[in-house]
Amino acid sequence: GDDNDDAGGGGGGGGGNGDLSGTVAVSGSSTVEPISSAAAEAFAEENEGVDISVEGPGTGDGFEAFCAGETDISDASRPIDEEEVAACEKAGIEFIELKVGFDGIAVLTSPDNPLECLSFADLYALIGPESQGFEQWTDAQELATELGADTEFPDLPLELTGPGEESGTYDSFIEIALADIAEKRVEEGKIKEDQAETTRPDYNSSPNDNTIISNIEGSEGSLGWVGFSFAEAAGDSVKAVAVSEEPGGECVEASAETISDGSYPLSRSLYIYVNKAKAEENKALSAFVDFYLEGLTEFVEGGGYVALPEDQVSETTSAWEDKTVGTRES
Amino acid sequence: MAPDPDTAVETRRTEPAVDLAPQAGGHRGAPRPSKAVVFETEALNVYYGAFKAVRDVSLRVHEHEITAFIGPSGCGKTTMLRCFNRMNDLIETARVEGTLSYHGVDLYDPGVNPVEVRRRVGMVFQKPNPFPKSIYENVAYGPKVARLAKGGTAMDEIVERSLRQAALWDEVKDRLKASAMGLSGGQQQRLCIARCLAVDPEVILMDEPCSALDPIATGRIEDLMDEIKQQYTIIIVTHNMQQAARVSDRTAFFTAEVNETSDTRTGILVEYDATETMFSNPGDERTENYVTGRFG
Amino acid sequence: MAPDPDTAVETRRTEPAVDLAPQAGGHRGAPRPSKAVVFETEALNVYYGAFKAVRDVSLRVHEHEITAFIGPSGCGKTTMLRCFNRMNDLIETARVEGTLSYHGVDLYDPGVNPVEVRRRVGMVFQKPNPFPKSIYENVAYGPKVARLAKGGTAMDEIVERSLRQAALWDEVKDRLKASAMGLSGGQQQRLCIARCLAVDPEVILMDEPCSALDPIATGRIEDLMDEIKQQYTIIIVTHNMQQAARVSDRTAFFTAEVNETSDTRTGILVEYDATETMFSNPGDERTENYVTGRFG
Amino acid sequence: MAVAPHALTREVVSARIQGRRADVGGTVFKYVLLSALLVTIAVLVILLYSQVDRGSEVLTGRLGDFITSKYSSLPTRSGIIQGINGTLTIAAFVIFIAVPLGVGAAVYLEEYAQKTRLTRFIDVNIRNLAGVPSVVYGILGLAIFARALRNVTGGASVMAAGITLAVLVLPIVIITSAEAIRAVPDSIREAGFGVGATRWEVTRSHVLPYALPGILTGTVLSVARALGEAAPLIVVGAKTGFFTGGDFGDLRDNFQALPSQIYQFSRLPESSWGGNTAAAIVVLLAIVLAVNSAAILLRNRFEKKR
Amino acid sequence: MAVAPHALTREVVSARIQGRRADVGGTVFKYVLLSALLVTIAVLVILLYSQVDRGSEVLTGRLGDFITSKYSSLPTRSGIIQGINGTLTIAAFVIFIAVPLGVGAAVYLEEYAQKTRLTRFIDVNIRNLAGVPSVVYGILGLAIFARALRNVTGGASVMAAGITLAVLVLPIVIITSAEAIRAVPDSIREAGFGVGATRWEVTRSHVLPYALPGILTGTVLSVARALGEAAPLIVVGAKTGFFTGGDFGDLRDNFQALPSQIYQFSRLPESSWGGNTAAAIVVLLAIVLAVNSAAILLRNRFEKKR
Ligand SMILES: Nc1ncnc2c1ncn2[C@@H]1O[C@H](COP(=O)(O)OP(=O)(O)OP(=O)(O)O)[C@@H](O)[C@H]1O
Ligand SMILES: Nc1ncnc2c1ncn2[C@@H]1O[C@H](COP(=O)(O)OP(=O)(O)OP(=O)(O)O)[C@@H](O)[C@H]1O
Ligand SMILES: [Mg+2]
Ligand SMILES: [Mg+2]
Repeated sequence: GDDNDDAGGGGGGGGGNGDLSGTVAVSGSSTVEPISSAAAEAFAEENEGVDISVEGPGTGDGFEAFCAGETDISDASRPIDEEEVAACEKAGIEFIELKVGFDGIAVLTSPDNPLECLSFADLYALIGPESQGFEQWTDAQELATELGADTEFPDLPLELTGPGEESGTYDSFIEIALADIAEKRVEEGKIKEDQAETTRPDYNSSPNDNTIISNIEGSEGSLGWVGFSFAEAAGDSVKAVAVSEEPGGECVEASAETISDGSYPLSRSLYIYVNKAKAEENKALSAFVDFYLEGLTEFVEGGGYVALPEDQVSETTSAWEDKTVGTRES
Repeated sequence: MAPDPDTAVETRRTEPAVDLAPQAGGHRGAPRPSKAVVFETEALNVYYGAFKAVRDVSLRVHEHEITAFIGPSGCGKTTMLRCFNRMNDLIETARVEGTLSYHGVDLYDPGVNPVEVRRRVGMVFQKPNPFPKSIYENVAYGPKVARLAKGGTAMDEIVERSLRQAALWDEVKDRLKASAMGLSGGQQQRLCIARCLAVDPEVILMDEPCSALDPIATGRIEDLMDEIKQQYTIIIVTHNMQQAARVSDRTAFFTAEVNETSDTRTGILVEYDATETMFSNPGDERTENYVTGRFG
Repeated sequence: MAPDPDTAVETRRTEPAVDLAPQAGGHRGAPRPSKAVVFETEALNVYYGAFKAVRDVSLRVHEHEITAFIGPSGCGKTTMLRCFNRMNDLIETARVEGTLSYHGVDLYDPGVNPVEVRRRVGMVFQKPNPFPKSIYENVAYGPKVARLAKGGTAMDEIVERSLRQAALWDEVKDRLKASAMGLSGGQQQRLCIARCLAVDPEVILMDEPCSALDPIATGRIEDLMDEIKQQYTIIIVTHNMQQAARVSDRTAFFTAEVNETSDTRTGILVEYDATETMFSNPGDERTENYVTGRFG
Repeated sequence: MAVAPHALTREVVSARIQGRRADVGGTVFKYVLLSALLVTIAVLVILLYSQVDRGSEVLTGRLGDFITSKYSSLPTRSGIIQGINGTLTIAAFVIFIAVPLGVGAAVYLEEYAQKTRLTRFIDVNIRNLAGVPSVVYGILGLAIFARALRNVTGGASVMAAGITLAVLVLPIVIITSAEAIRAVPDSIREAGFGVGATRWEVTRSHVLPYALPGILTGTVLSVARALGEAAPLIVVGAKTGFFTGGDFGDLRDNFQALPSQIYQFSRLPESSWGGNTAAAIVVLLAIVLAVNSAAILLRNRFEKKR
Repeated sequence: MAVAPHALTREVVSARIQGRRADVGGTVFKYVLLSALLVTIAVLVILLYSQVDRGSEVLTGRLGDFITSKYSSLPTRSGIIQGINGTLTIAAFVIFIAVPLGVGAAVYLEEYAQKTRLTRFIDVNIRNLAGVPSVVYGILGLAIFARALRNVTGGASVMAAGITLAVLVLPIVIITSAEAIRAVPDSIREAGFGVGATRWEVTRSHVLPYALPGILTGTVLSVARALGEAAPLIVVGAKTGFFTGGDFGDLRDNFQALPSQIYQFSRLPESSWGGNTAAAIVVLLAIVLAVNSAAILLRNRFEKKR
């Protein structure tokens, strides 16, 4: 627990334990990084003896380091996948999965684009594996119609920009928007098995969200996707398109409310994964996680994300207190 | 002040300085047929930055003659010589005051193109400075930029003629393509003479051209000078009194004068006259001491 | 072959070459008191790469004497001189064959430290090459590395004495801290002489030390040589016959021989004898032609 | 002189000239220098060896394929032709823009411009430009060449990248060229002017040939630097994922270059992509080696002529 | 000679020497050169202006704070002290490792080593090393200095990064120094040897002082390059997020450096972080400027002495 008995420790205000020492290394999703950073900064202010670092190379990179034992906590914008679980197991690393908040994925286009709403089927037709080679929006019309969509695409060149494979946002986007349709298409024999979990290969990818946004704002026929917080920070220079799960279904715009109540279809959960063995032997690490969860709502909202509802906060807290090992997602 | 217009000091001088006295003696000596004036300087002062290297030099250089500049080391002979083809332009601190005319044209007029001047007033430098290229290219370069020959046999002829004149042909004819940097000191000096002759200039300025040469080569160069003065005008700086006496028509004696106040040394023209006069019957005691070797 | 052991060619020569004949004449001339031998060369050959620049030179240089090397340009005088203090080591292509001993010690023995040699056998180069530093530093550098003085007044004295000996003191005493690169050609040459004197060597090699000097300075340098030969041994390369006759005790005449086959030129020693003999009664016709100025 | 007359016997002289003055500084120094050299060589050897070793499977197994295929998300199918094309194109931009401009500016500064306060100011600024981090050039290139001039360059194209890198190395070319030109002895210039050559003729015939080895050295350093820069390319918009195109000659198209591709490979899972990373490094090193060898050949040709 | 005797009247001469031989090449060239220079200067101005403009709020509003605070995820509180510390430390490594080693190796190669096939081989290799992409040095640094030697360097520490960058610029230091040393005229060496100096004395007293301006130029280029490299730092493990520590003197600790920090800032939302990015660039430029100015002062001091 976050015991506050040693008042003599350091001049830091609030309830820190000035005597703590050790190191805490956090890495992983760049989406979650601001949340962990905010927690780490607040924690470091009260615990000068703790060396703490937070990085955001991407969810995949984060798990690679985490399962190699190089980090204590891995930030993730998607649940850990099977391969990664296997890697951790192989290295003998047990982890505690803690859900910390929600993020939306915003689908963006230029403010000049007349389009208002896109369904998952539309997105599949524009971005999915079968869209390879489409250079005009209208090129995707036939496929979209085949999938049951009735959106009329504008007659503009299609310029796609999005995050690259190393990004959790890329994975989440496929997982949420494309995977179900792609599975059906595999069954129908329209695409091959190994294409199911991919986007079209021919789009502009960038690890830099600013580059994505600036590409989108630069041309009328642009289309792309980024984390909601980035879209929000970009303001009016780009337009967030409303999204519906089914063709003709309800078009929902991304906002804090729609994301937290689950009505915005392109929303995902954010996690931190804690190395259990290290948490047991490293006081600084466990104290940090305690501290993290205690101020969770504040940290999540400060980073521009959507906080967990009450019940889920307590789920997370109890998972931590019980040191529940393994993943409950996927 | 100076009845003989060919050798004496200009009468238009701006300042009647005390040090002019010696030059007043210039009007003795055998009168010669008056030849056209090639260079005429008037109250020429040359500075390196704030340091005045040469003061108030007024003299006339005549066509088809050899003029010798003699004087102790550091008295400004090289500095003077470099004024005649505007080589001093290339030294950033150097500055020339007074007038210097070439065939009556002010050399330092803004309209004058120094490149054209140097093309017509060739120079052999005190330290041999061949281009780091082949012997052939060293000689052929001048004619090439002056468009005297495009190459081929015409150029070969110029190169051979120039090297023969400079008494170097026999020593290098079999290695014309070898680098000039591998030549001995004296060979380099003769190469620089050949390079200068190759552009067929109107005037040749020679800064101690024989200092690194043996008597044989020296004799050849002196013969050459004597031969080509029918067509050229030559100014030669030399430390060899015999040479000056042997080859030159007129001789200018410079010396360095210690400035009382600043303790620096400025070059002045002591006396300028026909060479015979200068060596047999000089007007100034300093000249006499110098040419007869009564040092000090 | 050579009865006078001081001047004649070594009898131990390996090859009885045809070109040795002239040297056999070396035993005429006034016999002198035999002085210690400083340098002795035996069948010395010097190459630049494959080119043989000097062939089969055998001679002895004596202590407290001035030995003059004369000969036409390109005959290998500089090349020879640079063997005596192993300066040729610095030219990558240069190679020396034969023996050269200094006071009986083989100079090219692997155990010999060329640095120590050069410290004792000083050199004045053909082209003045002052360090791009102040005048003072130019002179003081040698004594500093030789640990002759640490600085201060001891060093000041060495600098002043050397500059005075080289007849440069008066001209530069007020600008000892100025750069040596701003000096005139002749001033630079005297500075290099001063620099060489400052380390107090045993032998001084001078490659045309007076070529850029006026008669006054030349006279001073000659006086200096005469004065210091009581303590030093001097070898001087000169193109000035009068100078060689005036100052030297012995004279070696080199010339360049055209090789029939390859048409290159190799330097050979024609004759080596007492200076008086060489100038009044030389044993070889080529020597006579050269010293009397009968060119060809 | 002040020293007593020398008694020079064979023994004395022999002892003197065979003695080695305690040249401790010199000897120590020599070994320090030698070890500096050895460290440097060791680095090269380690570098090459480790990369060739790691990339051996790719290099021996499917080198042809690797060099001629485009990027694919499957490590066993992925190639680097797009990176090679981009890198060669960028090198061409540097050679044809930065080298002439840079050498030209150096010649102007050293041979033509008066040494005024202004030229000194310019000189200082160029030196500062050479110190601007490459990321900053990337940001600049993105703003100017990829965005403002998108009508010319076609956006984040290889042209934009090439121009950006040309601008990046320009100051280096200028500084090293100016240094080489400054080292040309004045006596050579005087000799040229002395026979009536114009400044341009002297520059062309004497100054530049003499300075050429130095200029070539600087140029090669610059081209090599441009070949190796990843960060500014990524900022300008090198495609770090799959894309079609990237053919040689597509100046206004999407592009990839070897360094950014290596950077990208190095971020993918080591177990499956490590071989590709190493193989791509070896290919890039081979290109650098080819450029250097060409330059050294040129250099030797011109040094001989000196 | 072949030419007819000259009839040199005032008019003829005047026409001749006032005429300008058609020097079209020269004139065109001059303007080409001048524009090269202007382009270069324009780049600097645009660069500086745009960054100062974008960063003006931070630079005027909270410069002190910005320079003395650590990184924070809040753009308004974030500072760059860790980056400054890292960059200065890295510069120190480069100056104290790469410069002496590099100049030493150059002296050895140019003054001591025989010109054999081996030295030529070494020379070629050093030139090739200078062309190795910096990312590759990063990979090497990670493997050797951050991992294999972790007991010495403490892992991905500023020491590992500093040594990596020192190795990275070493070839550049060697090449530019060797070029400067090669430009020293032989007559100066001969003069030194002629008065009995050892090779080391000649090198120290004459060769190095003469070559110093050139060596300084190369050194500054190298230090500036090291100050501006981001990619190898990121590979070696510069912390790109929040971390405690990064104090000056923490050689074996986590670190950040300005270029990688700029790279990181540039990936955060432009609207809130753009000012910080620009301000950090301006600070880095100021550091580069300071290093350059110091070098130019030194350079002028030594050039005067020539
Ligand atoms: N570094 C060198 N490389 C190649 N050849 C050389 C070199 N130095 C001199 N030579 C050649 O060696 C020969 C002898 O040259 P050396 O300089 O010894 O002549 P010298 O007698 O001193 O002539 P001078 O009176 O002109 O100075 C000449 O043919 C010259 O071209
Ligand atoms: N580039 C220069 N900068 C400064 N001073 C110079 C420069 N060149 C020459 N001087 C000085 O100007 C004076 C005259 O030099 P100059 O070279 O004209 O002499 P000189 O008569 O040719 O001497 P010498 O016979 O020794 O060649 C000397 O005091 C010299 O130190
Ligand atoms: Mg002179
Ligand atoms: Mg010589």
